[in-house]
Amino acid sequence: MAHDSAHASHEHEHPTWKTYKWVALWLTLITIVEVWAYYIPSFVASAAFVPSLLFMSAVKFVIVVMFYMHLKYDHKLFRALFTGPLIIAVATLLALMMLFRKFAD
Amino acid sequence: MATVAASPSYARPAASEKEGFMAWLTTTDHKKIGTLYLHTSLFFFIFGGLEAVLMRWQLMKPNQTIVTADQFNQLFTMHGTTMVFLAIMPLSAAFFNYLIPLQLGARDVAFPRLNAFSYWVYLLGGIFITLPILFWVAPDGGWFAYAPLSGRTYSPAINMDFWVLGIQILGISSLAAAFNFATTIINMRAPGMNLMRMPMFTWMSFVTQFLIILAFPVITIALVFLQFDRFFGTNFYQVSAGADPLLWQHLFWVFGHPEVYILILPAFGLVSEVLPTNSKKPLFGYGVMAYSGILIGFLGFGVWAHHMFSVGMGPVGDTVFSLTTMLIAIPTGVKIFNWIFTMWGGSIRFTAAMKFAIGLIALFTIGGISGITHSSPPSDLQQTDTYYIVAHFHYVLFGGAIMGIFSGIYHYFPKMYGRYMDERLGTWHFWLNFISMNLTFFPMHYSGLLGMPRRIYTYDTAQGWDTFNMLSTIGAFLLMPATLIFIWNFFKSKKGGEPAPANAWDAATLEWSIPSPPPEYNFAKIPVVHSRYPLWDLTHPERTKDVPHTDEGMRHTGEHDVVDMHIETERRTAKELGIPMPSSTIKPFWTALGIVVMFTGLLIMPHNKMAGLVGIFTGAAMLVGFLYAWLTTPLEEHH
Amino acid sequence: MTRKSPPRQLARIAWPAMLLLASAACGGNYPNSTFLPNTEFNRDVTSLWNTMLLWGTVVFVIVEVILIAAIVRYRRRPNSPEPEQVHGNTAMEITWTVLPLFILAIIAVPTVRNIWKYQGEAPADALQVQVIGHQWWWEFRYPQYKITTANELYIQANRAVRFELQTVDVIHSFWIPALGGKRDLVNNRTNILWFTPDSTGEQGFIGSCNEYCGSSHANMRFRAYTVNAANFESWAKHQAANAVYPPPAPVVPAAAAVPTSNIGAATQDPATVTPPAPAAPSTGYEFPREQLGAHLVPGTPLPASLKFNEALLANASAERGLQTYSRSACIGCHKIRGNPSSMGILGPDLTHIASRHTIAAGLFPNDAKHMAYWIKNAVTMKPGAKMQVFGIGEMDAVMKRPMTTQGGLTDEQIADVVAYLRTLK
Amino acid sequence: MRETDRSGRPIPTSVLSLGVPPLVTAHAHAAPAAHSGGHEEHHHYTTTGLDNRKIAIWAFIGSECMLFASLISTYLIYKGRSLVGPFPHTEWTNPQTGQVFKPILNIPVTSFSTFVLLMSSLAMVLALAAVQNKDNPLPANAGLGDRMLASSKLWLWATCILGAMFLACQAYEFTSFVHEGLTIKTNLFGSTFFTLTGFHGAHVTAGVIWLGTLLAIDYKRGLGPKDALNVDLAALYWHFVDVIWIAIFTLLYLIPD
Ligand code: HEA
Ligand code: HEA
Ligand code: HEC
Ligand code: CUA
Ligand SMILES: [Cu+2]
Repeated sequence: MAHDSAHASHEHEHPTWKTYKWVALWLTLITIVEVWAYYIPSFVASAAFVPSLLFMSAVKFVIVVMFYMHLKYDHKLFRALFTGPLIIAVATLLALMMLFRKFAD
Repeated sequence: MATVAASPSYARPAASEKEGFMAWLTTTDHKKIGTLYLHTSLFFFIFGGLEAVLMRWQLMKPNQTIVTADQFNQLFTMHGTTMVFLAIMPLSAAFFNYLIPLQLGARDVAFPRLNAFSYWVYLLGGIFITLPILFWVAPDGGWFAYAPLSGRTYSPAINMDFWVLGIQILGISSLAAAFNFATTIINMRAPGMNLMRMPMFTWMSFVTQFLIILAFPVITIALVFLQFDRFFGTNFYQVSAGADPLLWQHLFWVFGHPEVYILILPAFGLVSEVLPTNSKKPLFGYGVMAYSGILIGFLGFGVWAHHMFSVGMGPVGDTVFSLTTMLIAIPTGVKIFNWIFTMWGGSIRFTAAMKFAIGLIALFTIGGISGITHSSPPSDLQQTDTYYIVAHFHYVLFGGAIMGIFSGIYHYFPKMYGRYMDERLGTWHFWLNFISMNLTFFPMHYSGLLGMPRRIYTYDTAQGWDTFNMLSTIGAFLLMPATLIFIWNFFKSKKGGEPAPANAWDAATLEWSIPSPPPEYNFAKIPVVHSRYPLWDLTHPERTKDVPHTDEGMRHTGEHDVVDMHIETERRTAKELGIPMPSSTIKPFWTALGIVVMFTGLLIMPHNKMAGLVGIFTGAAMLVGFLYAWLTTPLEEHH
Repeated sequence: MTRKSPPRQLARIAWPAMLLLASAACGGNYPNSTFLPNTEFNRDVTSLWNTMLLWGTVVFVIVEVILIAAIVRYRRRPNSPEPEQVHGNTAMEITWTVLPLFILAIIAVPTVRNIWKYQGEAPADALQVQVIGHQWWWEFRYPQYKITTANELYIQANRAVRFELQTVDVIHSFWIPALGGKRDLVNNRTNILWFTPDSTGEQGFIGSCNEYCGSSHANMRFRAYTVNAANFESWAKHQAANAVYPPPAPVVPAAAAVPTSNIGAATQDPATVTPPAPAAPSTGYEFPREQLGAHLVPGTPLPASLKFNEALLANASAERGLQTYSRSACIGCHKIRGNPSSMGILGPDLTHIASRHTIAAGLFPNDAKHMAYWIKNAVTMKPGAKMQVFGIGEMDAVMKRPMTTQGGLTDEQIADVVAYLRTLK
Repeated sequence: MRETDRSGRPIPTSVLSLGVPPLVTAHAHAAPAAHSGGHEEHHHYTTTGLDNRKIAIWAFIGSECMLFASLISTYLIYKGRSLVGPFPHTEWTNPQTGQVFKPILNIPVTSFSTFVLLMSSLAMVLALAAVQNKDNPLPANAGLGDRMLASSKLWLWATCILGAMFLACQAYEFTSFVHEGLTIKTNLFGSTFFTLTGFHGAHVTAGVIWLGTLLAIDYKRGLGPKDALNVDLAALYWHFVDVIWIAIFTLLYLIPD
């Protein structure tokens, strides 16, 4: 994760407005970049398009979960309760994509 | 230990408030709910069994006409559906309910009213999906309801509507229960009971809850698609719109394979309690037993397409799913051997429960090995959708799950009713069951490998299958008296069985440290647990001297009613002791009924739009209203 | 618990019974066995199976032997000592983790090899057959020979056959147990299955539908005949030709050149149908009736409720039958090449119906009697059958009323139609 | 936050599995209200020291991961397989009528609604912080910003309104699609699109109603630190729904066939 260290307050307490504000800013920025990318036909046509979009959305996903859902600060039990199922869900999704030959082309 | 009279002297406080029927309808006591689950699911087991017997009768000889083709198709659909969703899963749930809090040292589950709700949804959903067979309008698409046959185009009648909606109703029940038990196990263990001290049944149930939590959403979505297709004209499985029917198959089996482990793991847990107790030895390799359960559950999500080797997945898919499937033999084998070596060197007492547990080891192994033979796709192409598969899954389901559950019933009956079941009848039940079970299902290996397809209501003469079918049918007929012996024993022993003491089998875990049947609050004082075998710590300290002991538990509590591990003899009522118990309430029942009324409304919609809408809105209103009332009422009355 | 339990007597009977069962499986006549060495596929699978059976038996024996040993040795006796408390044994547990791994590897290697072997391309000169599944019958097309037929499959001994599997309604599954593995017929997909019946000689086999597909899933059978090259060519040539009524004189030289696509518009007045020339050769190879094994002769009983005056069959007129047939709804569902009015595609192609040994997907023998009953009330003969009921007075499942003279047929008329169909060799 | 009250054991949240969350979750919060009236809270022992309900909601969220994975998988599997238009990202001419259908997805509107939903998460997290800090007195020199941050009502309102705006955008989107000739029955795209986004929309609706009940309690008697757990449950649910949208937005809207 490239940016969490920059903005996360590393005190052991809860994050505050300062953190939340930065997270919101990043979410907005990434969304803008994503939509922007969508409107650059040459980029859309390039091989980098899909991976970079997936990466950006993964970053957004992770920071919301870590900061807004407090998974970074909360009991580690919750991390297990969330990441376990998430991993199985994503693995199932990828396996289904392969079975339906979605990566063939 | 002194023998305690069967009827404990403590009064039943609930009885004074609400009598008889109403007491059951409004209960939030996990033990009563467990009892309800047990009776209901035994009823459905017999119902599903009778459906099977009817099928076997039809197949006794070639070209018979005991039932018609359409009736037969309803029979096997409902037999599979009933056994899976209405018999074995809820039989397991009966034990989840009854045992998990007792094994954990808790006074109830995490969410007692949700627990009642789960049961009522199950009961009403079970009735919803079972009633139509009495009128021969039952679902007829097979228990896995492959599209497009299950869609409106090819199944225009109401039959499959019952299935699509019914399974969704039952899914609500399973999911609600799973969140409840997962939370209970995570959060309601007695002080000192860390994960590696949980009884093995609770461990396997824990894994099962996660399988339910992760598998049921998938079938829910698959069913929602089918429901939308059937009722609202969407295209998910509409082949004329370009849909791919394999979508249903994949979604179904992503659920379906974990589902078979949902069926077997609780049974594995039960025999893991029965075997050590009756061998006077701790479970061999406890840690590995727990981990192998987790591993079975985890791998169970990566093998689903082994049910689809004949659909033309291509060699890569076949290879991957074949290999992952084979891997499951390893954790399962570990369990088998660890059970045997639990007995090895022990002092084995052959109670009926023990016989059934040993029966599980013996028979499940056969089913497991045949499972391995169809994990090999080239070989499976000669086996899939034949009676060889039917043989496989009855060996694991009947030989595994049902045997394990019978074992559990004999074992825990004294805890539930304060009386032993009749051992002699139990022995008869076991042997008759064991033999006729093999007589029923062993020949199916042959008829399958000799080319007999499954789900056929009739077959022609001279195909080479006659002998085997005759034998299977005789076996199925013999299973009726076997089961009747059990039923007779069950009800007879409830009334007049030999009284059982609290610790009926000299066992090691918490549930045996309290009176039988347990008082409403289970534990007057919550015990602090120091080792994996808390009761043996007291009764047989020499057996537990090698297990690690700590008293970390005490540090965190500070609750007034927590005391060191002890044998509970308290006989006063909760009221007298000032223990807050969840009050009984009928709201979960009405809420559950609301859901079923809603689905019934949807069922009627295509036939009578007005009536359908009335049903949907009435149901929704009931749901909202009673849920609101439920949630705004505190759980406990304050004494 | 030392008292001898009576049920154990039962167990003593059980084991011999098992053995008996096992020996029964070795003797006996099992025409649909999946282990018949008729194709390379079956032989490979059999050897794979034998490996698995061997190792499965090893595992089974190990498990049951230790289990029984434990039960026998460690049963509690009045003076049993308190057992030694063992909580586990890492070395042993590693052993029974690793040993199965080896066994699985032994199974996995031939498994993977065979997966790839049988999903490769079929030989280029393979006989191509398009298999089309219908609720509840099979359509077979031979694009190389321009043949369409139903429920009876002719393939060549010693020549690879490659099936293209498709369905028009729901999923079915195509299987000839004695020849090779099954494959599903999945909508919007085409599956391929191929094998070479290299050691069958001339034989008939049973095929079945193995994916549950509705009411008559059990009645969706077919026959497969492996025949030698010359016989196959003769059969194929005959099947490719139009069928005509009245049958042409035996020696008609120009027969080979029969064009198959000259049926023309179906709008011709059925009453004036005249058999178009040139005619087909009246004889083609047919799998000899005498060579049909017992398992190939349908034994489905006639439904007791269905009555037909069988005496009428003796002096029915094929001539009249042609007229009746061509004026009835039959033509909307069935195709008879050579009868320009009969252009339907919902039902099996009847061009050479009389050259088949069974009707209704293997349910009944193809004789005048069964055909008459079939036409009178197909739904009673075969649950859910998608063919209309014709017998006057018979309940029509779709219209939910008894058939009337409006579209219905009398027994006489049915007998005539049968007589006509019987000529379509 | 760990100090939250551990008393109430009724679990409204897990009933979410009913698939009719809006009706169900709505009243989750009246229970504690009734509870605190009596002011006789028992502190039940729990193994982890955490509240049962928080564990249950995380388990529920895990379950929801599989639910949405199934929906999203289906959408992706059927992507580009519709036999007839309209299509999401490409133009389609009806061969029979010659009518031309533009690519149907409206990226600007959806980008806006995505932004709205993201901001609602910010508001949600601030609402929770405000509830948790209710008892900490504001410093004497607190400016407008600090006072705003301390207002749970403000942020709950903000979350609700942003959520409602998202739903409004979705309603607009759905109606305009139907107008342009795409219904749930039209093609595979229509079926998968409406079902997936509809499921998500139903979740948002449930969340808005849930938050509405919190707001009602806030007006009735004020939400304080002892209610933090209840707000936390709603917040977790809300953020999860947001996170799912992040995935949907990229996979459905931004990545063309
Ligand atoms: C309780 C339920 C249950 C359980 C536990 C299992 C366990 C297994 N099942 Fe079974 N299965 C079903 C219920 C179950 N199954 C049902 C209901 C169906 C049919 C569904 C339908 O179509 O209607 C089915 C169908 C089914 C199929 C699809 C067949 C087809 O339709 O073509 C396959 C294919 O691979 C399979 C494989 C396995 C395997 C490999 C295991 C393994 O988990 C077994 C592992 C156990 C052992 C192997 C024995 C113990 C191990 C040892 C002693 C160690 C040493 C062993 C070796 C080295 C081999 N099963
Ligand atoms: C846990 C699951 C379970 C259990 C326990 C059973 C138990 C039995 N099953 Fe099961 N079976 C399935 C799960 C199960 N089955 C599934 C999932 C399918 C696939 C369905 C599908 O293809 O869609 C299937 C399919 C199936 C078929 C194949 C149908 C077909 O493909 O055409 C057959 C055929 O013989 C069969 C037979 C039996 C028999 C004889 C029993 C016996 O063991 C039953 C024993 C029980 C009894 C005999 C009841 C006792 C009755 C009494 C005591 C009478 C009491 C009387 C009064 C009160 C008046 N089953
Ligand atoms: C509604 C469509 C329909 C009509 C009309 C119809 N058939 Fe059929 N027919 C079918 C179908 C479908 C089958 C295959 C049924 C099966 O095997 O399940 C069939 C099968 C047959 C068969 C057996 C073919 C075989 O190879 O198995 C014969 C013979 C036959 N029909 C004759 C007739 C005659 C004669 C008539 C008119 C009197 C007629 N059919 C009218 C649909 C129709
Ligand atoms: Cu066709 Cu079964
Ligand atoms: Cu499986």
